Amino acid sequence: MINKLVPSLAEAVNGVKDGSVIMISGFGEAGSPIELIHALIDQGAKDLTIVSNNTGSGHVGIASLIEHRRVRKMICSFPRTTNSVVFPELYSQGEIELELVPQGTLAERIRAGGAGIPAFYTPTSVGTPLEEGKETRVFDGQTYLMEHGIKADFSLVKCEAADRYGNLVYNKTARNFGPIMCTAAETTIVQARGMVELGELDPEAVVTPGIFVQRIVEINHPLDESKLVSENWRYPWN
Amino acid sequence: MINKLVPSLAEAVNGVKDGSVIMISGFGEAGSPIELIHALIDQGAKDLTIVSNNTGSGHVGIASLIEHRRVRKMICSFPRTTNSVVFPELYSQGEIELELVPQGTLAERIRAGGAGIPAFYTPTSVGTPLEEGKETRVFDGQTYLMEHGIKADFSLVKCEAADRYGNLVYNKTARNFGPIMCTAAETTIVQARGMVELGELDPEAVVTPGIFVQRIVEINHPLDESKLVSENWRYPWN
Amino acid sequence: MELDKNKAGWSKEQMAQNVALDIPDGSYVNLGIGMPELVAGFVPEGREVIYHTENGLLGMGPEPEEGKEDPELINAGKKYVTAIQGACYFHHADSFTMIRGRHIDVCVLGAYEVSERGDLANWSTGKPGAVPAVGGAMDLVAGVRNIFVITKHITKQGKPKIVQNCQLPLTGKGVVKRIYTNLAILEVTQEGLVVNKMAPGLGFDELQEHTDAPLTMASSSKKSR
Amino acid sequence: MELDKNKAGWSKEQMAQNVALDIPDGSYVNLGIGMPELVAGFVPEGREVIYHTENGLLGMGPEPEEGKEDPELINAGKKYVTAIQGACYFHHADSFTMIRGRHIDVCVLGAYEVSERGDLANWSTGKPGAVPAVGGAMDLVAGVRNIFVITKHITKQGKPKIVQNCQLPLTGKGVVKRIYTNLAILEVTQEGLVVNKMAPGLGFDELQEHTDAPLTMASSSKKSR
Repeated sequence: MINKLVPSLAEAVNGVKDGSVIMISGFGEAGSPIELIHALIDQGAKDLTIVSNNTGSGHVGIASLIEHRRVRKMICSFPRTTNSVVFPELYSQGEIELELVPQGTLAERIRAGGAGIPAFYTPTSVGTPLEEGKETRVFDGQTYLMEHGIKADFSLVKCEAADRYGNLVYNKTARNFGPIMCTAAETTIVQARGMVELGELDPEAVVTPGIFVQRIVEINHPLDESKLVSENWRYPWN
Repeated sequence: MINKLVPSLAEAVNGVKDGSVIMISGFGEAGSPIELIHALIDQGAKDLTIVSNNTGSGHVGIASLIEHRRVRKMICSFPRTTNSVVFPELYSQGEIELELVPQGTLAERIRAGGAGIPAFYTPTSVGTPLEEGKETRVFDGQTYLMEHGIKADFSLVKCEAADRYGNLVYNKTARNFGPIMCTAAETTIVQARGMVELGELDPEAVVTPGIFVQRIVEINHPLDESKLVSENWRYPWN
Repeated sequence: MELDKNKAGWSKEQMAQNVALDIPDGSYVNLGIGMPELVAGFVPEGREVIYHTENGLLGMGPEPEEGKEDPELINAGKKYVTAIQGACYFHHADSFTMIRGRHIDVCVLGAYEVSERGDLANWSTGKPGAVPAVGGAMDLVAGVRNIFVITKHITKQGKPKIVQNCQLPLTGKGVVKRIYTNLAILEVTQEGLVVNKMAPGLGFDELQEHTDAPLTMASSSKKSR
Repeated sequence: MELDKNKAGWSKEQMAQNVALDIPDGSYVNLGIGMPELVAGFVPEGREVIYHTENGLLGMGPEPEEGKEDPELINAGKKYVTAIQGACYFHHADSFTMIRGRHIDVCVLGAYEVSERGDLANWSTGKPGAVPAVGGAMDLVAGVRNIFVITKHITKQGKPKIVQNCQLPLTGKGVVKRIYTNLAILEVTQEGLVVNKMAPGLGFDELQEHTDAPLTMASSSKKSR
């Protein structure tokens, strides 16, 4: 029987290795799988490359992962947000690498990684400092850059509901990078606000087909990351 | 006020010109917008390039469009289906062009066209006769082909329900090429089995966001193409 | 002649209204963070405009009432928003299909600098050591059909923001179509910057003086309305 | 020695069962049109296998009861099918993301010819004037992790289908992993074709005689079960 539900956060993040490439869903706090990230901190893997739109806020979630010196390199579009303190400090000290990627190019690179497309051409960032070192090519008189697909060893994704096959639906703008990141990892690990029976998700409205998901952990009441940040919490809690 | 509903099939296909590139949704008969295709026959444009998975069956729908000598070129993956008689005959006489594209490459080229991606690399059809004339390139030791995005002047698409903004949902496997074709045309023309009020479609379950749709015509009881084919109907009906 | 360039001319709200008047009925519009957001408040009666936010919502509505904020319903600036009837959600790749695929009609952005050829610099102050952050700005300028810039005509230090050549790192080359400042509305054309309209009480020479690129008057331009 | 090669060995159903036994629990599987479809009928008790059809359905179920056919619920062969509990629908680009992105575990296909290096010819008979039609075959062989071929060992004319070099236009190069015929189960390896199992009553020499490529016995292979 197919049942992708695992009983604990620790089992969910089992097997992450030093040096792994990990995609983490979310746009700011919306859709960020904070419990999975904290489980990853507990798990201990280091030298990670993290692919995520932002670098986290305050001292929880991705920011805490970075603060614990587990991250060698960030691939993201917007590393500087309100309340983002950890990354900027390490970055200015030269202690963390940054690959800055325009948001749409980041999304398309992740989608390409998941779709078996090794590279594609895009008009985005042509003529800007971000085209540096990239191949350009003219199609129909317009210049484009070649960009490469990105694959990950693991994706950590937050969703609203899941069934045991791994079919997922999301909530509003918390969907953001989740569906494409599910497609681009060898092992996709999902935290779901609720598990439902097979057939409860409308087959016309499933956003992530189960084929893209390997493990699910149920977190009925995920932490409100914005609140933790505004109250200045730090993970681990002690 | 935004209202993409047009009152008639004739108005829906208005403006198609000789030489237009037209995408037509459907996989076999499922999802094929037969009323729009017949309206296009009535409209009279010729020298068309048609992008569609198949070449139609019997003497209705795409087959009838071809039989009326309106199609200069087909871009498709499977031009030969049971009951496909019109295309094979014209093809064997050298009276219609064929660009044969593997189905997944066809889908990805359409998606790329809609997403502003002029070209991408794919492993599909490397080492086969279909790689002929195409650029190859090695990434990470594996050989890929470069394929180009396809754009259309018009897309003709069938869906299940639409609202006045052009948000669409589909029915089962009749979805197939519809959503990506909606993104890839200058003007997307949809036939919907039913119009619904704004807000009736679940915003989490909309498959085609309205931004990709320009015109909708309501066809509550579309013809059953398989039945027409098996009963050997011909369009026009007389 | 000295005028208080930051206070002179149109107010922020009037600038936003100038932009809103130029957005046709039925447009799909992406508004940048900050001053561009004001544009949504000035859509003329009878026009329906649909707002896209690149984090996955088409049909963005106004801020929620207090107490109705949903942390999973935000805009690209990470502020709480609402969704209108007829809205829909989608993932990031689909969202940037809308942008890169030229499906968005208008994007209104702020600027550090705009050149007479429509080059835009609005993502990096170029300061060494600062953390660079680009977000969706480069995608928007590369993909949206009409890029409108809304900005003060000069910096707080009195330096022109509209220039012959941008000094700061570019967001995009030759991408801006029209510039809405507190002093004027400028069109970027093949022949350079054309003044479509000037703020009330402002003379052409004054405007030129505060612009680091040659201006020409549009034949049909009105000095004010 | 002459044996009736078309009747000898395993039946179609036994061939399908041989394939089904090699598909692990929890696999995502795409079945080609024709003989491959039989495989779905032989999934061993206790295993759950999910079927993908490239026209946009994951969780394809068996044929519908008579009278319950839905023209908008079909498989890649355009036959009426059903959807299981837990199925979902998607568009063609997403469907081929599953294929090209190596998310499908097993694809079972028919063949005109298979070479000892795993080259597959199954889309074109190469006859001049015929309408070429490829469908999703090239995408499947390029993207699916395990390509299994199910085919009669020889043609109706008695010609070997398993050959040193394919004569017909290729669907893919070096893509086939295992070949299930009425006479044997063959593994494609770096060292050539290895016999995993032979049909009951068949000798190795006989098998080799009807195969246009050198075979070796797997050390652990059983002559029958």
